Amino acid sequence: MAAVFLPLLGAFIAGFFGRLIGDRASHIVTCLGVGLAALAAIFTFYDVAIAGHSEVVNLTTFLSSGTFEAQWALRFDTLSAVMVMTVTTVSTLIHIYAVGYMSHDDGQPRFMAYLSLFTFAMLMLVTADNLVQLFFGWEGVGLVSYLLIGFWFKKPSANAAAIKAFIVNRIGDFGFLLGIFAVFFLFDAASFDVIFGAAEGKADTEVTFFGIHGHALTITCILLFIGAMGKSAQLFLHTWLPDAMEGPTPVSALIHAATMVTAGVFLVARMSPLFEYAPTALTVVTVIGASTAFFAATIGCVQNDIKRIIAYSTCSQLGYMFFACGVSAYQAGIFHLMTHAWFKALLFLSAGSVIHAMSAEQDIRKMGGIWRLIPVTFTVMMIGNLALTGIPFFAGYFSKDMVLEAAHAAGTGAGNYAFALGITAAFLTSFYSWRLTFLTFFGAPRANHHTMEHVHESPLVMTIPLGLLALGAIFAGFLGYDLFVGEGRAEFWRGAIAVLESHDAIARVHEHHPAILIKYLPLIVSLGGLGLAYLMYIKRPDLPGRLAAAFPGVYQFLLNKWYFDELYDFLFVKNAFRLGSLFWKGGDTGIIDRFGPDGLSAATGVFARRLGAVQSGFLYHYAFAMIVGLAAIVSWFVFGRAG
Amino acid sequence: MTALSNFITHLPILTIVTFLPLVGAAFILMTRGEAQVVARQSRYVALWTTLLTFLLSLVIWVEFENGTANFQFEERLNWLPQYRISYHMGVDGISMLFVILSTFLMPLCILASWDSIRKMVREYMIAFLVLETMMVGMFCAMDMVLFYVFFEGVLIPMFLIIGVWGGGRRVYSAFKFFLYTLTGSVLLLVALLAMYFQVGSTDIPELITAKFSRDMQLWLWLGMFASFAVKVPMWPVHTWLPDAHVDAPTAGSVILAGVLLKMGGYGFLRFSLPMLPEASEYFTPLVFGLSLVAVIYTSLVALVQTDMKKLIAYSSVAHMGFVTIGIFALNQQAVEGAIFQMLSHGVVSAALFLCVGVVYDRLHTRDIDRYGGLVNNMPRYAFAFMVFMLASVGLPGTAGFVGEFLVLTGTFQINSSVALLAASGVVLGATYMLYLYRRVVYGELTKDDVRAMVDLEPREIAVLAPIIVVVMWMGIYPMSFLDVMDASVAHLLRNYHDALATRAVEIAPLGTSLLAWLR
Amino acid sequence: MGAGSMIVASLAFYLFSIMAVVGALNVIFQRNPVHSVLWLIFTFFNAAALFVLLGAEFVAMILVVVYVGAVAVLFLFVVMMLDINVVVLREGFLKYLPIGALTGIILLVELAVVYGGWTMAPQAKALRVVPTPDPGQVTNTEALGRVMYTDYAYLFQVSGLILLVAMIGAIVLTLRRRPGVRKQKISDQVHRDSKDTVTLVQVQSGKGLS
Amino acid sequence: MTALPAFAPAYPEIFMALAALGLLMLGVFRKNDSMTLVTWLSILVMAVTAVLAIQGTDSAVTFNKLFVVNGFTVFAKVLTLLGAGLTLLLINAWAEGEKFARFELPLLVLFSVLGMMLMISANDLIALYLGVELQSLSLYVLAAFHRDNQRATEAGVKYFVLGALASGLLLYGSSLVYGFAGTTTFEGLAMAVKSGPNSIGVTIGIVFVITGLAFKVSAVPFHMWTPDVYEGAPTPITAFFSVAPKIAGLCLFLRVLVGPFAGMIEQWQQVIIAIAVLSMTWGAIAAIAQKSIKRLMAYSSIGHVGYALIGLVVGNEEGARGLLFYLLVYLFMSVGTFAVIMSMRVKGKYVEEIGDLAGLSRNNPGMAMALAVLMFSMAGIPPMAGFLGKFYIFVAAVNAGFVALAVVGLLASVVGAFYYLRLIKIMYFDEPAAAMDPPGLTTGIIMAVSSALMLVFFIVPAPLVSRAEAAARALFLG
Amino acid sequence: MTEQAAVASGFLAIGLSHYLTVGAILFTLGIFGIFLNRKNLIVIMMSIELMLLSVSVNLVAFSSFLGDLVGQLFTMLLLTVAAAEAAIGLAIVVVFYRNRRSIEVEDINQLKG
Repeated sequence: MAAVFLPLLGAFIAGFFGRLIGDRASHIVTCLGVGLAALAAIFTFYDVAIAGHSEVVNLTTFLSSGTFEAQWALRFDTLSAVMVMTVTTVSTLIHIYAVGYMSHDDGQPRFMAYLSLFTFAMLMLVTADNLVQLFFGWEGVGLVSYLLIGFWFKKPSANAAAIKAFIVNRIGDFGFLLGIFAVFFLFDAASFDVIFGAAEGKADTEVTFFGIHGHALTITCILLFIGAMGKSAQLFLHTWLPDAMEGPTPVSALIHAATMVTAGVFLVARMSPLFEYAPTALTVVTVIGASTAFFAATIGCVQNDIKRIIAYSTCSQLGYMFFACGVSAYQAGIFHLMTHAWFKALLFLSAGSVIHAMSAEQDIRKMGGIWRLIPVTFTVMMIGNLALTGIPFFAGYFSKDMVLEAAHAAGTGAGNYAFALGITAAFLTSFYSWRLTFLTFFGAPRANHHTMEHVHESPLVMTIPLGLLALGAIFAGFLGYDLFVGEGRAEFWRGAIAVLESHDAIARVHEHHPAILIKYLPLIVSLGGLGLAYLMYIKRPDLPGRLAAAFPGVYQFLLNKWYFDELYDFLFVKNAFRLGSLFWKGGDTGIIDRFGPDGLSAATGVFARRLGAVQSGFLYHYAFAMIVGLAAIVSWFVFGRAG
Repeated sequence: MTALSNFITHLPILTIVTFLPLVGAAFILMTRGEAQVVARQSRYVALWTTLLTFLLSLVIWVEFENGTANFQFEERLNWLPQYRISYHMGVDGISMLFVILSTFLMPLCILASWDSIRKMVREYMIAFLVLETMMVGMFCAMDMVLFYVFFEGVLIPMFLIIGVWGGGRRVYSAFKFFLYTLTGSVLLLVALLAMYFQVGSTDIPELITAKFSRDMQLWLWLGMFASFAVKVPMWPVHTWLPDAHVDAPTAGSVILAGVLLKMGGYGFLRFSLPMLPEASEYFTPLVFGLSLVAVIYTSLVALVQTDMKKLIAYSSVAHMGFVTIGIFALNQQAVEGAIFQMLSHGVVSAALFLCVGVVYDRLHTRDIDRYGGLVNNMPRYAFAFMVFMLASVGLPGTAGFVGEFLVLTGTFQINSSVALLAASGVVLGATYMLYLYRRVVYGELTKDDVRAMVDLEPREIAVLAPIIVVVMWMGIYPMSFLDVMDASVAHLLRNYHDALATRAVEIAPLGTSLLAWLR
Repeated sequence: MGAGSMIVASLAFYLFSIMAVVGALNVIFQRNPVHSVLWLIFTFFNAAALFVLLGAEFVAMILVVVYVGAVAVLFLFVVMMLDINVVVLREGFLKYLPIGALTGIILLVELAVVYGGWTMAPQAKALRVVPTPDPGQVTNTEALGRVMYTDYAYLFQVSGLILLVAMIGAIVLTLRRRPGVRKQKISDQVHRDSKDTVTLVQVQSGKGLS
Repeated sequence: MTALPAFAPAYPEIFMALAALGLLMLGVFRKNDSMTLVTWLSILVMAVTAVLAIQGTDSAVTFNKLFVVNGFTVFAKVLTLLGAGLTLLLINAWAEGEKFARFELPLLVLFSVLGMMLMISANDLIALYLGVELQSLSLYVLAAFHRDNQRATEAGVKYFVLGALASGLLLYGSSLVYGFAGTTTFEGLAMAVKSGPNSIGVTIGIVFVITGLAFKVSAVPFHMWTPDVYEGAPTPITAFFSVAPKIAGLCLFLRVLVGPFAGMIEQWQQVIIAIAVLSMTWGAIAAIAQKSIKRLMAYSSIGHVGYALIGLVVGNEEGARGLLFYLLVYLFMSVGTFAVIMSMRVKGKYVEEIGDLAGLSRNNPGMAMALAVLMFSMAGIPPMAGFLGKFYIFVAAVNAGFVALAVVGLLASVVGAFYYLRLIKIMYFDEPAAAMDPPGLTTGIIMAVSSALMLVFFIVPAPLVSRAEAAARALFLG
Repeated sequence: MTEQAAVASGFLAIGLSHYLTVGAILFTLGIFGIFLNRKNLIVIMMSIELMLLSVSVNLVAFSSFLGDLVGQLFTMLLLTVAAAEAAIGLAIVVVFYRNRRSIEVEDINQLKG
């Protein structure tokens, strides 16, 4: 309870009274709120996940209409406890970091309030006991994301990015909503317990939705997955995430790396009892996830904005999580989610620290050679990189390897596809991570001297959270491995995630130890990526330019992010506006009004003037009219009726 | 409490609530003196009258018995005894909340017009008070002729409000509004007369129990549809709405969007469905089709608008498209959702118009491009606008979500394709609203006149704050509204499906094959 | 009635009716209104003759007296008084003539068709209120007089009112008291007082009256 | 010799005729400025006549079956007298202001009202014709009464020529009917028409009679005189034209069609449907293009007659009731509106353009409000009595199965609403034009009362409707 | 009777319809006079008189063939009224002439629309 509502309280106070109580007090209130929530969450995690006391706290009825019923309730099982803990702790650290990072900004209370509000919404999401409340949180985080991306509302690009984020998310939500309806259609309920209980019975149900006849659960799950794709920036709906980097860095860290974007993964994991009976849907999840992992990584290799690189990296890592889920290794997905939260938050925050140091410069081509100037930042960033690229014993190593192994172990076509692309992506991940590191910290300084003179280490309020996150990035994997995906997993999850025996890829990983090559392939490609980056950016700095010149097509294609934005703009945005204008000018004004009210009234007016003309003023016309009328009636009787 | 209840149930509370505003209007009419003094007195009298009316209407809510579908607080007086047409008032779970909605918005309208109306203040206030009587009376009327009288009577004050105190092409819009709706409603009158001919009474409960032959139902349904579709408004008879909204004064737009549009939806619920179930079944595909067009078409049109009010007006058409879909989806969720959507849209769109009014009062333009960066100098305004914008978008936790969600949930059970297409409106809705918000509120403050605008004054806060509270309340604890309508809606649907089950010949709805293909 | 008298009657009918129609044609097609009036009088005479053929002597007489003697003369008087020119036909007359004539002729044909098959209600004879008495015993004039002032006195009174209104109307509209007209006002003359009209002025010599 | 007929049933008419003669004497011998006196006395006479009518015999036939009195005729006469009396007040106010005080004016009104009463009570084609002529001749003179005014005389000419033509048609029709039935009394006609195969001749005769009567109530296409005469005649006289002759004419129409010609309802119903539809639509549409408010009222009255004719079409008690109630409402609407038109004076000069009303709501809010109420009532928008008037008519029509007619009527009322609204628009939406003089006391009271009655009638219609119902029942009892 | 004789007797035996036809012709001419007339008001008034005359012919004919006096009575009253009507009509024409100095039909169109 406290874990969920304290941030709301903090947000409320900071938001409404921020101006009254000042920046400092707002910081304290919000940090305290989140901090206490984090403590409560750790306790809850222990209580629920370790001690095994899962429970559902019913608050009150949210919606009830006929058979449709949704409660305001908090569901605490292992899955939500993991999420709650991750969210609150990372959030706490980021709150603290933000105090320092935003210290030169206007509207700090507002910012802090948003952060806290986000935390609350995220907690509502993860503790939801039914799809409606989940959707509430889901939209809530979307809203705050929108608000925070557009935090610097004076920047047109920030506003554009904010809207884009919201709308692309909305497209996903569109699928999600339909998924919820489909679930209700099938199960006549929105509450998880009921749904999950009845899932098996519906495994063979077939329905017709949208004119398509098909397997009910498959359609439902795909719809839900569309929602997840939107939120987690998967291929086709990913375009908002890089743009979202227009927001302040703590936001990128909290929302667009650690927590919100993983909501999609959470959703899939939460709905695992359904997905398990929809193998086709799982295949889709796998393919999309794997493709995203690869695709985002390719783009990451050529981007120059430090935050965008990390953003594509996030995108790519989310792909990993999805294909983990897709091969029924939900635990692995969640595990990776958790570790990723730590190291990606770390990466973002240290990137923020770099930007902070470089006087808000974000282009890595204009950095370089500063590792000596900001050692702490450099250190933690290195840790983050190592974790990301899956260097043994750092957090990423455990989770990512597990994901890849599970994909391989699944033995399905999709699994193999995922494995192949995952390995490639791992190589690329390593490459762009090190490219980033090398360009930023090593080599000759490429910034102007003015900036260089100002390069300085961040204050403690920023570095301490960095340190704590670094600890997480180092140890989270090691500590969590056994519980999440190791032998203790059944005891740990206790049914929060359902996996059919026949699908259980993790079990297969444990049972049939994979070949050594498989086991070490990720590490090998990771080192390969490191080597290549070293070659290109330390040894032969001219090489990238020549490569780009040699393959301009490929380079431009990657640089322009596979032209997705342009495609969408061309396909949807432009056409929507064009259609809108057409309907307005053509439809409403041109047809409906022209032939409807305006036309009729004009015609009536013309008619009225005609009648006026009939009233010519001449007696004989009047008499003639009378006689004609008379003659007409008489004729009607004489000829019409007699004949 | 029982004593109080007893007292109230014996009091003609509906009549009091309905006609109290007229008493206020009479007071205003009697004020004499300097123009300034008269104007001030009129404002105060109107405000207190509407507030009192609102408080009294709350008594209705408090005393309302939730679990029953019966009409409550019934009153009956002979009116046209020759035709057995009586002054029969009463409310049930469907209509009661609309009464509250009307009385709730009214004081806000008066407040919103406090300073912005400068000419003929006395007449303005009278027009509003008369309008309130008509609206409340319409929702309370339990006799179809009485209903029609109020239904049409609304046109008079609204016509004057748009025409006298409006801006732009106010005359054109006022006429368009009046004639459009009048055309629709005379056809309703024909249907009404035909029903009267058949049943020998225009008492609504009696008409509901009456049975009409199928062919007759079809004609009657079309007659009613002509009227209600214009009021809702459904595509393609919606074009009066943007014009009327744009040219009406702020408070006029508020009432127009807040209450008048609901009269159509209410009409469907009160008349079309219970009295003509077979025809409703038959025409459901038509309603779905038109509503879907409305949702998508008008959303796209809203996207390209440059006038704030016009944009919101088009969004109203789209939102009301959800309502009609919900009503004709005919299951508990959808119908309740439709009613809820009407209530929430009533509050939210009203609030949005008030927001436009706030900036319009300062800069006297509704051109979106003339604004920008308001968040810098008007943070409170930006916040309020944000809340309403999000509610309009249908964000969970606000009023807008519940209605849309329930409607779509219910509709999906009936026809998933319709739900799919309708849900696309949710995406488009977000697009145009955010786009609007961005252009008006966000961005750099570049224009001098915009920079000179001041934030909300206390009066405006007093107008917007209650709406924010209501919007959040409706979004977070919608049960207090859903509980009220539950029994009545269930009753309505039960009767409807019973009627369909016992009909003599089963007839496939319009365009069944198409529908089957789309299922 | 013998065949001979029947033939005479028929010939008389044709003669008078043709002349009446010719007269009517001339009334409307003569350019000079005076001629029109004269033709109108001609028509009336022929119509009166037709009435006589129908055995309505009194009405025939009245027609001549009232119409020819009063109305037609009134027309003539007004025509003369107003000094109306013979108008030149303006353009456009012929344009309307065909359609106008067509309408009129259609109407005429229809009426003729109707008359060709004229039937009376079966109980028409029974419904008569005042059957014509035998002309051999009671003259047409007497018969009319008997009912007009008894059973139909009401109508007679009303027609009197109508004439009164016509009189008032004609006076109201046309009577003008022109200030310049010299008129004898006897009462004024009688009441004339020398004090009012004669003033004695002391005229100073050499100055005259100013 | 026959005994003297019973005079009692005709006391109101006899009184009126004698009083008129007396007033004529008074006017002639009192020389100057007797107008006001004669007017007030005329109003008094009308009031007494009304009382006599109400108090008089319930139902009787007298004067050799030429004259009939029953509940219906009493109702119709009282309505007519009411309309005439109210307009006479307006005439008085106008004549005083215009220095056009001639005592013949009220006298002619009195005579025409007498004519109307006679035609309402007519029980014979000849009596009908004489009543109509007594009325018409007075009206012709009234139209041209402003004899130095070119427009008024032109109005007189047009009214006269076309009126005479219509009388000719009416007469011609009467002659055919007489020739068919062998009688001119209504009872005889009813019997003749009811029985036997209906010959085409009598049908044509009835058509001619209908044409003549349609002219008197200005139904399309026999309405052409109306706008010109309304515009040309002095305003209060136009007011009189729009009220009393219309009411009397429609009542007569009703009596003739459902009385002697009841047996041929199938034939005449179609004719009436046609002219009702034409009147409603023509009146509504042609009014839109008008600039003169009097012409507009002319078209408006044409439209109203169209609606009233629907009540006639139905041809049963319900229709008659609707028609009578409609006439009652129409009476006050029309009188009230003309009271407003009478008050349209700028610096003592009468103005008649619609545009002169611009901004009236600010210069003279009371007058504007009264006119607005009347206009909404005319348009048939609730909660004004005009709505109930239409409602009763349409209920009757739908009940009798004339749904299409009702639909046409209602749609025409939408078009009609447009020009009524246009007046309101000009008064309320437009910028003020020259300020109008405040209305005189009489006109002010009349407009206030009649607009108030629009609401009163709406709220408590029951007593009036039951009166109309009784009258309608009396009509059908014979 | 031979066919010819029948025709001859139909032609010679003057029946009701003969008179009615004369009436109809006069009536139609009267109407013609009103709406085809482009000359002056006086002629129009005369046309009206023609119409009334035709009615008289009808009435008297009916009266005669029905053997009913009411028709003739009607005619008498009709003549009275027609005279009154003529008087009023001419009075109106006179005042019109005083105002306009013309009674040409084409000039009577101040009021229109």
